[in-house]
Amino acid sequence: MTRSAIRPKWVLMLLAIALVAAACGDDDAETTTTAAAAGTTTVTTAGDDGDTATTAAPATTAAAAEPMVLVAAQGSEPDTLDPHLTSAYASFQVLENVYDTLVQPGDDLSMEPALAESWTISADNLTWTFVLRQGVKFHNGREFVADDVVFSFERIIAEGLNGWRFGSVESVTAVDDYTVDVTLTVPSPNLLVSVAGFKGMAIVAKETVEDGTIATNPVGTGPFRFVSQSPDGGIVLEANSDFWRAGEGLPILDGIRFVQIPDAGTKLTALRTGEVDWIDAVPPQDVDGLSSEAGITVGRVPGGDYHYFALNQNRPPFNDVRVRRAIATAINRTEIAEAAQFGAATANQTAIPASNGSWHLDYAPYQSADIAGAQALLDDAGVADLSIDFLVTSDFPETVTQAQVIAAQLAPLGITVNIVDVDFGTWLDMEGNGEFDAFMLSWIGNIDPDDFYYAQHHTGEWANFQGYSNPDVDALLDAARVETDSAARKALYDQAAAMIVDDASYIYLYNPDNINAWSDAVGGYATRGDNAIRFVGTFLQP
Amino acid sequence: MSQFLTKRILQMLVALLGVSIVVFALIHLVPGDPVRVALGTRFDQDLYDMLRERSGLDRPFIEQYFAWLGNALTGDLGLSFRNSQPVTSLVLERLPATITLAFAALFVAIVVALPAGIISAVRSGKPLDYAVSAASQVGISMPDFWAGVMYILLFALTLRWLPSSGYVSFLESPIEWLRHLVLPAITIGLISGSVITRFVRSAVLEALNQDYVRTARAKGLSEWRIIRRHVLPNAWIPIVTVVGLQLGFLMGGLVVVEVIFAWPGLGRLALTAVKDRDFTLLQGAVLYIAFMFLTINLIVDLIYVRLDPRVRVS
Amino acid sequence: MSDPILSVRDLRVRFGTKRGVAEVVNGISYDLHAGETLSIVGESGSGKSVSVLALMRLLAEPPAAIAGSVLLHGRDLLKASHRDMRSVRGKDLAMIFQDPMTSLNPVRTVGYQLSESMSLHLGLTADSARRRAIELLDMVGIPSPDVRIDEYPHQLSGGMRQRVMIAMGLSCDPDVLIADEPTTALDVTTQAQITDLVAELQQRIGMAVIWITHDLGVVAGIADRVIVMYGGRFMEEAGVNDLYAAPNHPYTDGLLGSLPMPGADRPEKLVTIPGLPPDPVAMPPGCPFAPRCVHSDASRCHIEVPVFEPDRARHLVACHYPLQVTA
Amino acid sequence: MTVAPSTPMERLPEKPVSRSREIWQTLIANRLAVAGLVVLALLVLMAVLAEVIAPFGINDIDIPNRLTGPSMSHWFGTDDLGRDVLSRVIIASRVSLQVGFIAVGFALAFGVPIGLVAGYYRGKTDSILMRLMDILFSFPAILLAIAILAVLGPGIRNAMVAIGLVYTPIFARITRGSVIVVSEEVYIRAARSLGARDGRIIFRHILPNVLAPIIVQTTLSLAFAILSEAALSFLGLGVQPPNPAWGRMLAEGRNFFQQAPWMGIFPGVAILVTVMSFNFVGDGLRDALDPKQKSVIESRGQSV
Repeated sequence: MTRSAIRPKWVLMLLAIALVAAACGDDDAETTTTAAAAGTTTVTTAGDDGDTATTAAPATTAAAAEPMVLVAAQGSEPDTLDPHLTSAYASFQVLENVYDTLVQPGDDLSMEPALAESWTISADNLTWTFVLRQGVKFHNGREFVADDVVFSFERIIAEGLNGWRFGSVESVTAVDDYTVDVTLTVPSPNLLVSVAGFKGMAIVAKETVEDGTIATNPVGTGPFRFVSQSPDGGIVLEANSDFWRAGEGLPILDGIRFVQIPDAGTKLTALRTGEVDWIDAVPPQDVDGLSSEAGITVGRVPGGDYHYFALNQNRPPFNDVRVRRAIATAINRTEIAEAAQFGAATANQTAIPASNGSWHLDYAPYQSADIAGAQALLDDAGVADLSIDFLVTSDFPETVTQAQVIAAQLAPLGITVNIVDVDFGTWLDMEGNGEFDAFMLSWIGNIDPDDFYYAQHHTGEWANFQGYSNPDVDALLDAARVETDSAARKALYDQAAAMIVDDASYIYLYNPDNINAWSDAVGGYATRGDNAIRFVGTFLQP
Repeated sequence: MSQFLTKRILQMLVALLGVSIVVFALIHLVPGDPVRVALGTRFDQDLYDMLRERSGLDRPFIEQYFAWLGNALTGDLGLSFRNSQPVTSLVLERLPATITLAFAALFVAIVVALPAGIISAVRSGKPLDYAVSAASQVGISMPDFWAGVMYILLFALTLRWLPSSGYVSFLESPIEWLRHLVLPAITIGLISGSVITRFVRSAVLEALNQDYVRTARAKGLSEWRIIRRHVLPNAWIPIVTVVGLQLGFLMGGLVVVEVIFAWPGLGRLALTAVKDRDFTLLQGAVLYIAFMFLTINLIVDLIYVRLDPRVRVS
Repeated sequence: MSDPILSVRDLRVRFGTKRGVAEVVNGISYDLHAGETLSIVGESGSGKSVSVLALMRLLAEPPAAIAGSVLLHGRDLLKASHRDMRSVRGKDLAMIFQDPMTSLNPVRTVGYQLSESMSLHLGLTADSARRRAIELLDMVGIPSPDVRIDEYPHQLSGGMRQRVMIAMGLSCDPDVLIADEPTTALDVTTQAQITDLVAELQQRIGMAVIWITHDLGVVAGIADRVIVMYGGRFMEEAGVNDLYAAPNHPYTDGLLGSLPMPGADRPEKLVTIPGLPPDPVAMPPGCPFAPRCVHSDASRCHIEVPVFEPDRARHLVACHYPLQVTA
Repeated sequence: MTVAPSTPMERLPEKPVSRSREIWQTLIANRLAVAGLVVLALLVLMAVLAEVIAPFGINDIDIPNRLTGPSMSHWFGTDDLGRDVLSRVIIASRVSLQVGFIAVGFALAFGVPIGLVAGYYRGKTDSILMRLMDILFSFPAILLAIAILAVLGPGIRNAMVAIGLVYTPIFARITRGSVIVVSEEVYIRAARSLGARDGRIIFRHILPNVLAPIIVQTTLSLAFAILSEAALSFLGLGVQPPNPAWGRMLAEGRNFFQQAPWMGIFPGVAILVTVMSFNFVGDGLRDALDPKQKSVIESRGQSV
């Protein structure tokens, strides 16, 4: 599964990215740049041509002749282009290249400067002061100032889907045009991730909100300017010549056209025929075949998502930890991952993948496929002839596959799994109403451990649909939220994570790889651990 | 005639009203609501309540319907829940693609079905008839998504003759428009054509067995002339009915094919609207689809009247 | 004596069926002369309709297999090409059918259907075909023909439709008009009108007519000669008066006996013939009527088929034991 | 042909062959129809005995042996979870046949009476019924099915109702269209003017004369109902996994078209064979039921 052979082409390309990144991460001491990228990123590629060391330079000259436009295929349609109101990954694929955040996850997912050049934290850890980059312009030509940060954050807090991320924020104030203070009620060590972890926290232009054009005509500060959107033409972006990294020759592309191809097979074909240059995902069963195809590069890195299922602790007998542990013991995670992801995943009994080096906990208390052990636990709990209504959704087909494998794995225990396969809208409703014995899904795009644990496992929190309540875990999660010392914080989360795993609040299965694929003509692009789609340094070779 | 038309148009409006009520009722009966889906897994009760109130979803069902209806009567189909765009413009920008595909598919279907069905009927019981029947059975048994995938793999991937997906407007490039249209149109067209073939064969066979065909033969007319002038004019009547039904089916049944060929049509829009529980959008999409269907129905009835003098007089 | 227009010799028609070969017409011969009206009488399944469809070559081959000869003006139609046959149909040989309701195309106007064969066989232009069509409609007694010509069959009554059929049959001045039970589907009054019409037109135009019917009562008013058909064979042939006066064949006698003839001597003596017509797939070896005939004997009737040669001057009977000596 | 001759000669006693026996005889004389009947009988037998025949269980997952081609142990190969495709095709026959029969039965049971009544009475009744049908029919079929299933909940029984409801208006329209034509026939007008009861006219005179198009539509719809199950399964609304249905298997197989074509081909062939059998039987039935084709000789004689 892991082809760790990193070919020269990739070393060069990563170096190029590192250089570009290093060039911008210029002065600030608190910035971590991408030097570690090659270390944490496993890239698989089979592109075979030796001609490589293409950097930004030749591409820029080529631009003079014919516009260098990347055609990128998305698997679903952006619902709205308003970054604060969408939860659609397809929207973020586009908006990633249009908007900026205050800071942003670098290639190793640590936060690096973006619209804020630097930041300082007050001694009491309750005030964060951001120094903004000067001379940055929105795509409409207006200069970006501190008021835009205040306006954007206040909008998110008031009506955005991500207002909860500002839970510890008391106020956001513009000290002057280039300084913003964020005042907190309690220390928040993960503030940067909370307020700038992804483009849902984008800094938008106030005037586009006021005239209502934000949903269809986004105006940001990012490398690409939105041009048009139409059912036949897709979404067209063009290079922002005033981009704040224009000095580094970025962006390199003259434009991007996002087209929407909902069928995964068709999307793959379109890449193979050269109709598109890049696709956002590859069906797991096609990854191996595609990797060995000439002319196509598969980018694959361990991702931060996790797949899990949870048993309804408000319903007996799943309120009995022995029953939950029995199920967690009986299943074979490796087989499940292999079945659903064809090896493009890593089995894991906890949430945070090993690739997330800073927060990963190596903890695997359950034996795999231990039927005898599981039977003993069930006998101990006095449970027999167990039947589980297992809620899955075809809108995420891997949940259906996994449920079938789990059903087979639990069969020796005499457990009947009734798979309830509904569309996602119904799934959400049933999950919200607690109409399940078990539900299965994945949780995506996390960086900070708070995102992995708090909402899901803290008593009474909004994502705690399984009804888990452990005062010790609550206390640990509360404490970790405000712990500013990284090592101490990690220790708290490790304890909490172990308890969550032991109690089988969630039964974690695996972390899937993030996979994109592109034609060999595409350079300067890498699949990221947080699944952000950044084309800022991307170019096309003739 | 104008009285007939007026009556039919009134009936159409009543049917559209019925459709809107059914859509409204169904979408409200379906578990989940647009806000719930928009929030996704990041559920938050306060936010949920706030968004529901803002979009008016917390009001009683009947009140919501009449509010919507009031606006609809003035031509305003409301705003999509998901992206606050006017439903009318969302639907209209997708309409050309769907109509293009539906008519192209019907064209393929008719071009295939008419000769095949007529030959099959005229050569009834002969090897050619069996060949046509076997081919149409395969066509009928073939799910559209399967056929579509096969064509893509064959014509787009292996032979590289045609693009695999997407839509180009005719105004932009007539050649590209056609190239993109071919595969999806053939996918549906051949399946519809298989169905129509059976009905054409049946209708022609039925007409061939009529006494007036014997009369025509007794006049010394050639077989070809008999088929053209006597058999087909009678066979048209059931054929037109089936073709009308098929076109109605095409209009709505495009969902799967639009997904496979990334065709930006109404079917896909409606599917998304169902998934998002975006009932204003669904309402708009379905109303347009229903409108097209009812219009086709009306046209079929008018053709009927044109074709069958018995209906014309009585 | 002139040569006959139509001379049928040993005409045989068989059908391949699932149950076996059906022998529907089993060697019939007759002559038809100009201006003559010949009536072929028989019950359903006697092969009378099939025999005329066969000579028009209107049966599909296969399943039908036709043998013998049909000489029209000395030319054998059974050997003619399809193209030649088409030029004969509607022009030299015209035919009208039993059910005027279904024999006219419901979606074509009367005028269209009338003009069709005229433009085909006579090469008339649309205008002149239309004028002649109106004349024809007038001739067959349809009131306001210039209006009716643009109407559709369903707008006409049954009798009117049959008049249209007759007009169609006459449109190209055929030598022979074959009328296959043209009055069966009509009510009694209309039946008489149509019969009279054909008789009158025949006088005027001078064509020969073959009138197929199961109704001996109709025959009396129109035919010159009558042929009685049973089981695919001719039983008896005679001038119409001879036949009525002195039926020689037991079958003919039975038919007349079962016929309620107004003004006849035996109005109340309704006799039905016991038994069933023969199964065409299993024809009896001898006389087809033998199984039902009270006069039949095992030695001859059940073995040997009685036959006669056509001779229009005589009263012919195919019976080993005819009822009376022929005149 | 439609008016009985009135002379006694024509009243010769008819052969004592009952109508149903005659239909049966005509039907079994049709070789294709017999072949169809035999295949359908075998399919039904297979569905009944599915568990006994199937060499493997439907949920015998074997990941290491996934996506293997047809072999001695797995005649139809294995699927993406290593399950035996042959066993799943066999067991799926149960669900697929059920879907076909019950969904189309539902549509027939509602659609035909509606069409008969609307076409016979015309006027207001017709308008109301057909507008109702228009409403049902002007929904895109799949969307209607999705909405119905979303309301009723997923599962095979609800899928059948949904598919049946979708097909109801088609039967109503086709029936109505034929009824209107037939009602114009003289014998119907005559029967009406003679004061025969409507029910009797509809069922004795009209229904037999409109059966042909209904039968053609029925056999077609059986095919489409089985395929609709595929489309619904494609959207996750049909049969609940791991229970297999041919449509669902096809939908799943599509994703493995290049790696394991047998995943889709075998259920596809099963659908094809079933659909063809239905159509053969339907064609045979239509010929047998058509009152215009009562006897072979007569029909042959006049078919020219």
